Amino acid sequence: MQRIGVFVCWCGSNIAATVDVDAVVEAVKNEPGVCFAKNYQYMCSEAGQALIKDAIKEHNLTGIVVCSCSPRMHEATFRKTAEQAGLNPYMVEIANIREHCSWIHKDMKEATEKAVILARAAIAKVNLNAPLQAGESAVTKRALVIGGGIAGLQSAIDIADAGYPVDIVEKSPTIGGKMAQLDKTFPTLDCAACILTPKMVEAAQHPNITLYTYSEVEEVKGFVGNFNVKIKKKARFVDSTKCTGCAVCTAKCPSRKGGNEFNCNLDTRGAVYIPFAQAVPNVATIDTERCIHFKTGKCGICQKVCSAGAIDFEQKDEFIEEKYGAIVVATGFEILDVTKFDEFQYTKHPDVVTSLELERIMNAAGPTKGTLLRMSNKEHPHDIVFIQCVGSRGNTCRDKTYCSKICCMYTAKHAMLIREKYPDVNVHVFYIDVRTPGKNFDEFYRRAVEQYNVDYIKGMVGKVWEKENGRLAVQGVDLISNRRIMLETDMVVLAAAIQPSKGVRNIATMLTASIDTNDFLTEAHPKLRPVESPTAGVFLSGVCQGPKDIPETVSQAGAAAVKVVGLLAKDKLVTNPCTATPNELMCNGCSSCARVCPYGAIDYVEKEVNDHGKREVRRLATVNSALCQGCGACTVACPSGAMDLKGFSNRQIMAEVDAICR
Amino acid sequence: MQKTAGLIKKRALELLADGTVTKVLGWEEGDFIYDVTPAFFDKETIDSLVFSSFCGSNLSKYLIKACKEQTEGKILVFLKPCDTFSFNQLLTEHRIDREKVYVVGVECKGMLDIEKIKALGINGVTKVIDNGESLNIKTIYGEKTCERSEVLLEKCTTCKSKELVVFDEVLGEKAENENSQDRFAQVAALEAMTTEERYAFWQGELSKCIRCNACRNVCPACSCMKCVFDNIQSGVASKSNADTFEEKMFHIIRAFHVAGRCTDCGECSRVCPQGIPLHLLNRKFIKDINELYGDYQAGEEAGSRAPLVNFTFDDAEPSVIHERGNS
Amino acid sequence: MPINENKEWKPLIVAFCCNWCSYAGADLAGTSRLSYPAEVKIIKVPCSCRVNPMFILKAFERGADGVIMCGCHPGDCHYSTGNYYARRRMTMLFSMLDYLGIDRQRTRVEWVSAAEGQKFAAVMNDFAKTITELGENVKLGDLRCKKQQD
Amino acid sequence: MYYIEKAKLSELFSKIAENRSLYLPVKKNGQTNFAHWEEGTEYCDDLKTVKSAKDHFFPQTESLMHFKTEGKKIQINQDKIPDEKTVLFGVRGCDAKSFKILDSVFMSEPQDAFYTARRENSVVITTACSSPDEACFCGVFGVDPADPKADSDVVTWFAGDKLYWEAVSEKGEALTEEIKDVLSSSDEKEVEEEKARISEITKLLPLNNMSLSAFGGDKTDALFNAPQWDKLSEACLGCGSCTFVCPTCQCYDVRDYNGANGIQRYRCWDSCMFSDFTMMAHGTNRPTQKQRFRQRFMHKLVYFPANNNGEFSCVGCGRCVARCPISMNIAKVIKSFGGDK
Repeated sequence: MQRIGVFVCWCGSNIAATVDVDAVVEAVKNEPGVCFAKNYQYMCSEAGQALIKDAIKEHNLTGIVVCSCSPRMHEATFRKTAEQAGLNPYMVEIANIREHCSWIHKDMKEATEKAVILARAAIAKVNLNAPLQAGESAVTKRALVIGGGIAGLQSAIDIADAGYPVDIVEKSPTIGGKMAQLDKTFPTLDCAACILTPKMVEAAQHPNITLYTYSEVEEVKGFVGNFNVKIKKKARFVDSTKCTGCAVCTAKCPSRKGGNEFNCNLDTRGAVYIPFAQAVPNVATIDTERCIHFKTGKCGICQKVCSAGAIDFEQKDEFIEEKYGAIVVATGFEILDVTKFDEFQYTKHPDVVTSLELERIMNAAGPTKGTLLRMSNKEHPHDIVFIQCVGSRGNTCRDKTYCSKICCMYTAKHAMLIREKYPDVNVHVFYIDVRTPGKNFDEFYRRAVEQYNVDYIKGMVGKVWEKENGRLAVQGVDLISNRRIMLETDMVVLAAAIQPSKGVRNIATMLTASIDTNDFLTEAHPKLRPVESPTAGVFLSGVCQGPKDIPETVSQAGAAAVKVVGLLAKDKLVTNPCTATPNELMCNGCSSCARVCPYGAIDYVEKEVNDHGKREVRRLATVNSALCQGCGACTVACPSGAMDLKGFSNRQIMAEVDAICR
Repeated sequence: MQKTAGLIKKRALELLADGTVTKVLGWEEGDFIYDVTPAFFDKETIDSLVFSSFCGSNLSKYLIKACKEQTEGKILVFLKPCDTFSFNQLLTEHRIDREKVYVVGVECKGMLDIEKIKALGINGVTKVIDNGESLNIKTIYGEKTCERSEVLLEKCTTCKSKELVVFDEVLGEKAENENSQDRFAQVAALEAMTTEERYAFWQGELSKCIRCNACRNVCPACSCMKCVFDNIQSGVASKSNADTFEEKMFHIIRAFHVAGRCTDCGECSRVCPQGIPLHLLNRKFIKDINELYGDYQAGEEAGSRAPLVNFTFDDAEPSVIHERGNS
Repeated sequence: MPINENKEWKPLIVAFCCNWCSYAGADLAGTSRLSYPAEVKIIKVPCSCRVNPMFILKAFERGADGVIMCGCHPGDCHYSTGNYYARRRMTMLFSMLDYLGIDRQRTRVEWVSAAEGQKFAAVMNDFAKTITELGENVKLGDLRCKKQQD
Repeated sequence: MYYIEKAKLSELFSKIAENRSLYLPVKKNGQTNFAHWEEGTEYCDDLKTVKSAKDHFFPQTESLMHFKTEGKKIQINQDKIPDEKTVLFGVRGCDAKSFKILDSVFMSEPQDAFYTARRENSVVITTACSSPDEACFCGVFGVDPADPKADSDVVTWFAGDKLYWEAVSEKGEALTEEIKDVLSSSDEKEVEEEKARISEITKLLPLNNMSLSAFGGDKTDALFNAPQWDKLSEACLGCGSCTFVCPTCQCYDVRDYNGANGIQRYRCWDSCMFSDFTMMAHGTNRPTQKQRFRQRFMHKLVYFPANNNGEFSCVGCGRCVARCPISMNIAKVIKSFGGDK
């Protein structure tokens, strides 16, 4: 029989205002096993914890129940408290009488009754708890960064600087990510390439960093400290050790019809290509879908012109398997497909562009060599209309519900740059709200309005159509003057929402990291653990976690790196003691459990057992407790109930059911 | 039938004699023709090995224990087509050792049910002669006849297959599976009822349960070292049903535990002393699995992955239960 | 429990919630002060795949009027595949209960993420309403667990 | 000797049911079993009920007492001893004999209050077994299916279009007195003819001539280690169907059920064939199915007679022969020890 102490927290008035804490104490005193019960204002406070420790010692408690806030909040706190008083930390159960009771019920009688029942369930469970010992596992001192944009690069460089080897896996032929496509950055207006390319080079040359570009993560197994990752290095059909990046092949390639992704398909590139001049690695890649050789077996011009003999049509995908202790996800974002927003004529009129396309148009390496031109006739525009929140902050199925965060600032940047360079161009911005929280952000925006006379119109655009003169008509509302307005313009720029990269879902599944309904990766805690995923050993960097600008991305990348370094600095990790464990005498050896185990933690051995004096060799399941994460899938797959989960055993859960249904 | 019986005995003798097998698992004759008992035979006892239209019992489960005890040589087992599915399923679950068993598949045209004969009012049965189409029945009250098709075991009226899915050799003449009725017709009929009608039906049937555990103990899928219902630690252990809930609990959990593993051998219904149509529980799961997750026949292929230890990303949501049905 | 004259009958509802999504969703409902009936009592399990059909039947045995299981959305399972197995298991179990003539509305599965406090409260309100309308569960419970009338 | 026309049976039943609860064979869901008679219930003349009549005195489960906790105090409430006045109609001779065997278990000291009360409150009306089955062997245990006077209060015969009625005990006389209005007096001619007919049939029963010479209270040493048990038990599934349909099996388990109303202590049938029978902390004392199988038959044919003046604990009703999933039964056991000689 356990000796159980029950500690009821008032949480100030958070609990005590709705739950009669005295009544709860009285009610639980007669529960089986309970030999001490007390309430206190703040159990999590030093004094509250001291109260628990004293009670444990004084009453020789073997288990405690704390009726308080969610276990997600303070379970760890009270486990530590118990441990300090000499009690096994797994002899602690929390009855969640705040989030699940006092905060959602108003009637005191009702809430008190429920609190008593929740306490009873926790008591029933703790009656069956057994001390658990956490195991240990080694840490592989190597990190993997998925994504080679600014987020991934910064995390990798910081980890590498701390002395740990890092591998970056980037799916495209070069690192650099979206930032490489940007022209200038707000609010300082410095050139994106100027600040990014040194980082790219630094990563490439860092002795602790290995780049796997044009590569993808194929498979992730294992767990924190011990991930086994399979990386696919896609065939470039160019030997990167020989290629000098001279770009002769890319110039001579006769297949030139396909769009150039780097320039948002506003111009074209060859089938063999280097995405942009500063690409790292500066190595050509053959796009087999466009290459004449791959389609017809003929051509081969690139092979002929390559003096380094780097072209290799026979190259195969290569697979690399590597062990990592930690993984940083920095998969970034992409622009929302705006074809669904056809009231803005995006698919019909070339002068309707997204902001990223405008970024390329304004860039010296872009399709117009940096001159602002209408894409329809390559003429100088006189009026430009910006439409904000396209696909952001909406509530229809084509919209994202969230604010993409960066659009207000980059639109101000675009407007300002255009007015600076081409003072003759009139710039109008249709906005819902202008959001500028950030250092020097509001000043930047006000400069656009006040100094550059950008016409900000509060209101949304209803539709855009092409006029007979080839210009565009924009119909919108000005909510301030409360009138409909009609503008004639040469270009329309859509501030399209940003969304997580498509591949993130697949990566999240492989990593068993959770994603939210918008496919952003979920952090372990929105406030207190913002760069960790709930899956131990997986960290988040950049926009894959939520919209953010470059400085925020870089700081999060650094934070993620610190977390990784903190993890890799450990020699041993404490493993979750709530693992599955088979009862040898009951195991049938049927393999059902192994089939549902997501971690491959279950193996079979032929072992002699002594079944009440009868000795025989049986096929038995064994659980590798370092691999087991304690999901419990096996426990239900097992018909005999031989497989049980420590800390959440069949009996414990059924005892809770019994206690609740009483 | 007579001919097959002769072949079986001859073959058993040959295989024992040439050392292919060291013992034989078959059926032993009883006092009446219908009361054959599963038994192991050796050279000395093989004389009492029989095969008749009353050899409905599925011998595969006996191999679990027999394989454990078999140290040298093989065990000869006679399996009817439906029994071979159970054998495969046991192989899948590593309960038996293929290397230790010599499977002689026996073709089958459906086994007979003495209960059905008696239900026709034919009492005092001492002998049944199977003429292939009709039966000559000797009783202490005189001679009677009946059609073979009238008195097939329930499981044989809805035979799932006449294919032997695993064997080392085959004896007898292959039968056609032509008269078999739709295996899921009874389940569908129940599904078509209203909730209240279904409740009344099952309440009536399950309340007959005396918890003798014959269904469980005969079931080749119910081969746990220790059943949850016998395990006082499991929280659901029970003996005789003290409440109608316990009947339901036992039968639901039993059906759930064998879901996706049950080969539909029909033994549960055959052995139930209370005549509860237990196969209709298992078949409901089989029907659901086929409809929701694609056709799957447990035991058809050794090593296949059972539907409940499998999934696809776009499986039906549990709310599908709310969406279908008529009431 | 028969309707007591001076006390309105209230159902007993057991909710099994996975630790990572639905329990956190319930926490969020609490943090957001979104109320749902006190009849709903939550039992935390590591993952929806930990929910054994025996637990659900046990709850009914003990007099629960409705049982709901909540887990991460398919694809979001913390253990990557747990809820896929849970989905098949619960579909099968609920189908069997329906087949035995137990009102199918007494059992439910909902996927609630950690961000869906609102959904959690809405689901519980709706489920409690459904169960209240259905009334006491007399078909699947052990009579010995019925509270005696005094 | 009295009689009543078969056509007027329901009059007899309602007369009996005036003051007592009447139980008789009724066909439901395709099976005949003893059931409570109410106006409109159809009597089934198939006397071979699936379950035996013992259920009436020794039900499958039975609540014994309740415990309730109040704070840290415990309150114990004894369950009420049954006081229903009952009549069992249509009991076969073999089943009637089983009551005597159960009596020697439950009504010897310490007396079982529940069983004794039910037994004392009931009147047993046997019916001569007009169509014995091939699996019947009650003769082996001294039961006369044609005239089962020995263990009943009233014996009845169906003959021609009449039911003949003869009280053979004080209880039977008293019941006859109560319901005499619906009965008419008769001679015994038709009954004698029926008895003779039944006796002729019993001679044809293939199992009815088995010899029990190998068994008896003094045969433990001779039989316990006999090699036959291996073969006999090898196919046994370890289910309890034989025990649960057996009219003389009387083992039960006592269990506690922790429900909302406190704890119920109840007893339920148990079977020595079950692997968890008499399970103890260290395990079970009969770990193999052979041991369990041997126990059941040794008990019926050796241990029970040893303690009960040579009375065997089997009545030859044939239910186990009909119900065993693998057709292993007491008849085969008796024969394998030379009983067919």
